[in-house]
Amino acid sequence: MTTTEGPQPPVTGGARRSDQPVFGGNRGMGTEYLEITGLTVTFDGFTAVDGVDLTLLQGDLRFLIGPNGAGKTTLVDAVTGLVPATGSATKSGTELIGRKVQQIARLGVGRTFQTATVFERLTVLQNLDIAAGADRSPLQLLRRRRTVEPRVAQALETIGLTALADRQAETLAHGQKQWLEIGMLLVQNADVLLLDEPVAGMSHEERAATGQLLRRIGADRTVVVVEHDMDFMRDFATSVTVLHAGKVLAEGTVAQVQADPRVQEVYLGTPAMAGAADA
Amino acid sequence: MTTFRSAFTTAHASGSSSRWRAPAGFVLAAAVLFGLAPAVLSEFRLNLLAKFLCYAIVAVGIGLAWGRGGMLTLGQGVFFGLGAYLMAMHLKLADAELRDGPGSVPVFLQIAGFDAVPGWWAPLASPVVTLLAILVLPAAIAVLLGLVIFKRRVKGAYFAILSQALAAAFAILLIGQQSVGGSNGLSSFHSFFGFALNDPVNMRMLFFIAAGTLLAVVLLAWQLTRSRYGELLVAVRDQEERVRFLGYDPANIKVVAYAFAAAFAGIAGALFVPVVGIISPADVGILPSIAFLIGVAIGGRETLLGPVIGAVAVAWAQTTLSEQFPSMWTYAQGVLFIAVVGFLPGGLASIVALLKRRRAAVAKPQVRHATKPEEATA
Amino acid sequence: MDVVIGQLLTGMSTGSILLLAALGLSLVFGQMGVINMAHGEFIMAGSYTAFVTQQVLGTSGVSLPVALVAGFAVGGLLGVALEAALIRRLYHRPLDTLLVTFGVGMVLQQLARDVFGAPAVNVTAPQWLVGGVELFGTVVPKTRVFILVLATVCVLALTAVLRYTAMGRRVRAVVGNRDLAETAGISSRRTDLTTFFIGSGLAGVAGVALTLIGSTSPTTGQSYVIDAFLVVVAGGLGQLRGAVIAAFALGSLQSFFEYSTTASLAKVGVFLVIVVFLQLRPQGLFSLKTRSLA
Amino acid sequence: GDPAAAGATSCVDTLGEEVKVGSLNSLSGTMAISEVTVRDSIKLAVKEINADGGVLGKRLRIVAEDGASEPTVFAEKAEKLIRDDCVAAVFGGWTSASRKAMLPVFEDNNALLYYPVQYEGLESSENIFYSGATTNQQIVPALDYLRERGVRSLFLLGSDYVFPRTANEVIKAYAKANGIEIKGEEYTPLGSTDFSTIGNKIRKADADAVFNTLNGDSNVAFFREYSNVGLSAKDMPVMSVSIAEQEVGGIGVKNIEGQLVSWNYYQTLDSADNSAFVAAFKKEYGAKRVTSDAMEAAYTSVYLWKASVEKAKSFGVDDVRTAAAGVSFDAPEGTVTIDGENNHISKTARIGEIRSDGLIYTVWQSDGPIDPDPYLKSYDWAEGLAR
Amino acid sequence: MLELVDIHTGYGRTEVVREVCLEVPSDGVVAVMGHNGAGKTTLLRAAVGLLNVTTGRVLLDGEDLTRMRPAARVARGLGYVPQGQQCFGQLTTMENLRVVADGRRRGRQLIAQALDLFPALTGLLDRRAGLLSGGQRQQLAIARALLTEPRMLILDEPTEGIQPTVVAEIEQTITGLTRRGGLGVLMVEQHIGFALRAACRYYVLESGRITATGEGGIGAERAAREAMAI
Ligand SMILES: Nc1ncnc2c1ncn2[C@@H]1O[C@H](COP(=O)(O)OP(=O)(O)OP(=O)(O)O)[C@@H](O)[C@H]1O
Ligand SMILES: Nc1ncnc2c1ncn2[C@@H]1O[C@H](COP(=O)(O)OP(=O)(O)OP(=O)(O)O)[C@@H](O)[C@H]1O
Ligand SMILES: NC(N)=O
Ligand SMILES: [Mg+2]
Ligand SMILES: [Mg+2]
Repeated sequence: MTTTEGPQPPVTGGARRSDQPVFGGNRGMGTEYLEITGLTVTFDGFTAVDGVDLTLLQGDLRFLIGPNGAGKTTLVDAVTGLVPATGSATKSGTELIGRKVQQIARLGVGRTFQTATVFERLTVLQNLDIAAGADRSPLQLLRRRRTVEPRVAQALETIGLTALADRQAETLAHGQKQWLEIGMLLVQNADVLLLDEPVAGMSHEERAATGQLLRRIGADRTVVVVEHDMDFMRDFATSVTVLHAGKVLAEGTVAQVQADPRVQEVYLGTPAMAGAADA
Repeated sequence: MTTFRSAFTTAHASGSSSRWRAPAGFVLAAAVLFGLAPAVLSEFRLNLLAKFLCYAIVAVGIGLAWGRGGMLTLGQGVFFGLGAYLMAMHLKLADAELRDGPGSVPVFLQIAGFDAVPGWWAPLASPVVTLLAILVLPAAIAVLLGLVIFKRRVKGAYFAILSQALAAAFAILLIGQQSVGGSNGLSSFHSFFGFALNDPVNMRMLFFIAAGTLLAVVLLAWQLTRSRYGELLVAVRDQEERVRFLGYDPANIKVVAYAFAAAFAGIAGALFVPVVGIISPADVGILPSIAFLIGVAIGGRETLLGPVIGAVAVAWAQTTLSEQFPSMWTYAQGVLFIAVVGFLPGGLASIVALLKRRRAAVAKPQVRHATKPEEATA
Repeated sequence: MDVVIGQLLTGMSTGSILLLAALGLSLVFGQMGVINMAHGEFIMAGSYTAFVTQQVLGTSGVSLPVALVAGFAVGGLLGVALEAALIRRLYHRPLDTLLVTFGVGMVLQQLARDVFGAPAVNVTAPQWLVGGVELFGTVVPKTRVFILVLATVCVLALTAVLRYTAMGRRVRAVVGNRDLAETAGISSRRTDLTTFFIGSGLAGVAGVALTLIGSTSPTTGQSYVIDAFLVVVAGGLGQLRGAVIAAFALGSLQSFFEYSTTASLAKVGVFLVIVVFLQLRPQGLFSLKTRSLA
Repeated sequence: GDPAAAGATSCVDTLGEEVKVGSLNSLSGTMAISEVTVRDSIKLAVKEINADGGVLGKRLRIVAEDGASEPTVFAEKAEKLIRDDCVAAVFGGWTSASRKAMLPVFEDNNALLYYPVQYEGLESSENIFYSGATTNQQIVPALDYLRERGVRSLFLLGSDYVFPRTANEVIKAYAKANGIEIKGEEYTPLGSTDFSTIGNKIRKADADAVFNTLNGDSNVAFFREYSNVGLSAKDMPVMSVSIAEQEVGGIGVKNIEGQLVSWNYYQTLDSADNSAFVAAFKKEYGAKRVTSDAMEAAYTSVYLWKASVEKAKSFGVDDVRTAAAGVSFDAPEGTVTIDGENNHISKTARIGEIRSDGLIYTVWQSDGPIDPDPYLKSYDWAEGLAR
Repeated sequence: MLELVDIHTGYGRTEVVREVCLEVPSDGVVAVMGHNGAGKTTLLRAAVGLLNVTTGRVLLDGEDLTRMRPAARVARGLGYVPQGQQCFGQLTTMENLRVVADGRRRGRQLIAQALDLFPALTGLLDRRAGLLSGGQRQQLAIARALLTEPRMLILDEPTEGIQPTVVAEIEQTITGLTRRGGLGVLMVEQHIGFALRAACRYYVLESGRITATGEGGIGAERAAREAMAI
């Protein structure tokens, strides 16, 4: 099992095709991207997300970090239509804000939840098959699932749940459910993925495995990962955005962000402390 | 692997055991209905069975909407009533036409003080229009209602209670309408699309129609539940909001099941009228609507034939039990509800499933390996 | 004008009756999510308690107060029995409670028929509630005024309990997440029992009060339960203030509809209004959001 | 009905010692309250008949069925009684809905039903004998009486179902012809218990009297509201046609004392036949029990059937039907006679007043039995009511 | 001291935890580690009584808790923080605390202590817990557990979803409380660094069985990693 790798060397203006996510994306503005400008979410008086600007390019494995309550999940909620927001979030030019949840999903924006949510009473296979089917015609829907679609089989392999394909999801462990959720994103073939703490509750090795997986996925998709696990971030992030009190506090490569004293102050803690906490 | 599936979702899961259960049961049912029953039952009992089959048709729909879709509809009486009244009104007009020529006004209407057939049910003079209306109207109304309700994410208890209120309102409304017989409802039909209803041969034919319809409806429901749609429906039942993030609109998914349930109920109602010979508000209100549920709950709400068997069994029990000790029946009914729903939510079907699992468990104890997490960690 | 006032008073009165019938539900259904269809029969039990009390104490003035207490106890105990015997195993399947309790209702109703006989029995109102009082030119029966007062008292008491007592917090905690409550040291068993006792007790009280205006027969209560549920639904689950407002709104609606059309149409009208209303506010008048998808 | 129809072959077995008769009443559900009492008096009659030699020397055996307060069940059970049990006649039914549900069954199978309840009329069938009052034997006399008492305006209040609505059609026609003003007409859903609005309307309307066709429990709520808002028999009497002896208890005598009802029979009737009937009934079912109109009509209907059979000297449905015309019987309510025209019976109309003992006392009665006229043909004001 | 003796448990007929024996001293931290799906949560649920054991016993300072309902165990001094930031969503942050503190002497005091342990919560007292962020909920959950004045605290991935600075604080708190004595901690923690620094002993759980154990402390990390890597 490959584990720790050094931080990615920043490859600026990476317009070349690359099978690895890199800082600034490996495709440039040419293809899929998610652009957020002036995004604001207010809950009766309290502003959780406060005029956030973000540009996320394809092939960039972006980590979104920040203190508890900084607004990370809310940001994801807003982009996926779960909570009403002002400002704009466009995916390759199409406005997302104001659309219904299911419409946004159909536009290829997928997400996972901070506490894994899958269809407990269905089997792993059925979970994936449903995720794969949003674009099926009514007629297809009314027909029976005879074979396992290749992309579903593929996904099962990728998330390593092939052996548990016929297990009921409710019997999965926390971490297994999170993999299943990622799998659902894969078959859903969303090209913008927003993952809210995808490795919470995983052991170190599993984190590594998941990280590799994200990297593979991230190569030709736009992936945003919300995380608090700094080792994990160091190992896999190609770029990082730090949110604080609803605002963007810092943005850049892992190194840049880690060096930022404000980030250390509100989030990482003093280098000593952080170092200790991540030994 | 079957071992991991709880009895609730087996019916549509692709386990070999369940793959054959449904067709086998289906063939058996067909044999009983078309072979055994007509042979052994007296003319009267056969007609009784026909009535039960009507209930069974409603039950299949409820099994779909409630068992699979989680929509506890306490208002199926409305759709049952729609189908029934449509049919009844047609038969009334037809009878009048037979008696004294086209366009003539049924006697009960004259008595109620109408000198002409109310415009809104004149079209029902045509058999074709009637049949179409029976097939389309309940479903259409269900779609409208469903969209209105589900789009706004009214669900669970809210939906249940709304649907119940609906049934109540519908019954009250009917009672007020002298043009459809008020509280007396519509009765004394003499012919059914030209066939004399007091001719035993025709009553027998009615039985076969009912039986055929039931089988058709069951087949349809079977296809629905084992289709992808069926899985989706369960997903919506358990995690409606999550489904949105996969790009589906749960409302549309639910509405389909609801519409089918309504259509089934409507068809059942339409058959009920010639079989029983009367439809009155007493058959569409809150109590009958809930009575429909008993059979479904007992048979097993999430299985295919469970509701059918349950509905017939309950209706049969009612007729025979209430003959001996009427007040006992009320107790029996109540206790059935309590016992089955409270202690055996899977219904009788779950007992079967349980036994199956027992056997499976002894058969292959090594299934446990499936839980080995390492396998999972690729 | 006096028509308006008259109907307004009628609406208030009808509303207070609805409220009284719905109050227990707003606790058991609204807070605990248990759809107790036997609520109507608990009301009925309250009514018969009043009847029995009167058989014992005679038609003296004291029998009503005594009956109110007794009714609360009887209703409460029935509720406790129901919770311990059945509901306890159903908290994770709320819709099923509807069917089970419906069965319980059937049994209780038939039981009443066999014990007290099918024909309605008569509970005589105490002397001090006979006749009516003149209000703005319309006569309002004292009995209805009494019910209005009773309802108000019950609401205030219940609000106080839920809002300001530890018990209230416990109830809401247990309802929110049973396992978590247990592991936080809150005995969900005891809390559930208490909640059910109070909720069902209120049904009993309602039953006693209803003997003042309606008949006392095995089907008493059946006629109230659906309206009561509609009140809770329209008010928003777990929202006492919602239930209060909804009750009086529906009461007035009913009475004005009824005045301008007929009683039957009024009933239908009210149902339709509620359906439409839930379109505008699917979660009822008031509701608590959380971020969890469920 | 057409007796030639296939189902018509009656299977009544008259060879044995016994002949079976059916008793079909709701023993469960909402109507059980009323119909159980009817069942009791049918049993009483059969017991008496068997005690003195049965019918044509054969003992009667009752096959009892439960109508469960559901029209469809009535239809189903009726068919069972006729087809499976081969009964010679069926006694029972209460609501018009149940009767209408059974009618085709009896016609198609050419069997006999004896229906013992006052009803809205406008019906007659070769296979049904109506031993309860039709409108001209209950509603019309009540109106005549009120008119005599100087009532010039009425408020009509009824439960929302067929009987009250039809009854009120009759009343309105009568009122039109006799210069009585209808100040209001209200219907409440069966079982409704909130009469405050109705109360307001009635007081506003301020009619001379209220004509009440409410059914069952609604009466309780209504009369309480009525007395609580300070209305009473003095200033605005209420004439009821669905309240009999056994309902009075539930309403509470205090609330209804002095109010009027219209029936053909009361327990307090002073005649040898009635005293015997009441005594026998109380002996059989306990001194607390009261007798009422429908019960008496049911009791009477059994004897009318017996008389018809004996006149025909046959249990055959057709024979009995033809023999029935003109058959009469000295019933507790006085002598009644079957009208061959419409299979109803002639009955004496009686207006009663409810007294403090909870019983009803006759305050007026028609001179002699009134011939049944279900379609009100003989009243020209009823012209156009029934075409 | 908490003793888990030969615990077997699972769901339905699926045995998920087998033959687990472990002890937690009344003044030390014990860490349980393992891949996900190993059965860690299941084991803890059995320890607090949310899951019945098929065989085995749960002893707290010698007293047998095996047949008690969770509430009773908590009353006996067992505290529990479940996995996944669980809170009473409909109650405000303050109510979440009070509902536990209610009826305890020193209730107010306890709440005060909990709050200066998690200052982030003080600003959120009137917000319904259901609206809190994941990490805020997790902090609330730990605070709530401390309010039950436990002698033995059971934590299921306490630092999951919590920002590094706060993780450090939690670590200090836990070690602090235990060192001071009177509190033992049994915790499932994926954050090996943290786990081992805090723990005096660690156990590795593999598909429901304990496959390795050893002394805690920073030095143990390599050994532990190897034990888990198999
Ligand atoms: N519906 C809501 N109403 C009120 N406040 C809310 C609501 N949803 C979120 N908040 C508040 O908004 C802030 C941001 O929450 P959010 O979940 O986005 O934080 P986060 O960055 O995901 O934190 P964590 O890392 O702990 O998950 C929090 O203070 C939370 O309490
Ligand atoms: N409700 C359940 N029914 C059946 N099996 C279950 C259930 N919950 C968990 N399991 C199974 O039990 C095993 C252990 O699950 P558990 O949650 O204890 O793992 P864990 O070690 O806590 O994993 P994680 O670190 O991801 O939380 C897993 O294989 C899981 O599939
Ligand atoms: N026949 C009646 N009263 O319905
Ligand atoms: Mg978050
Ligand atoms: Mg776990």
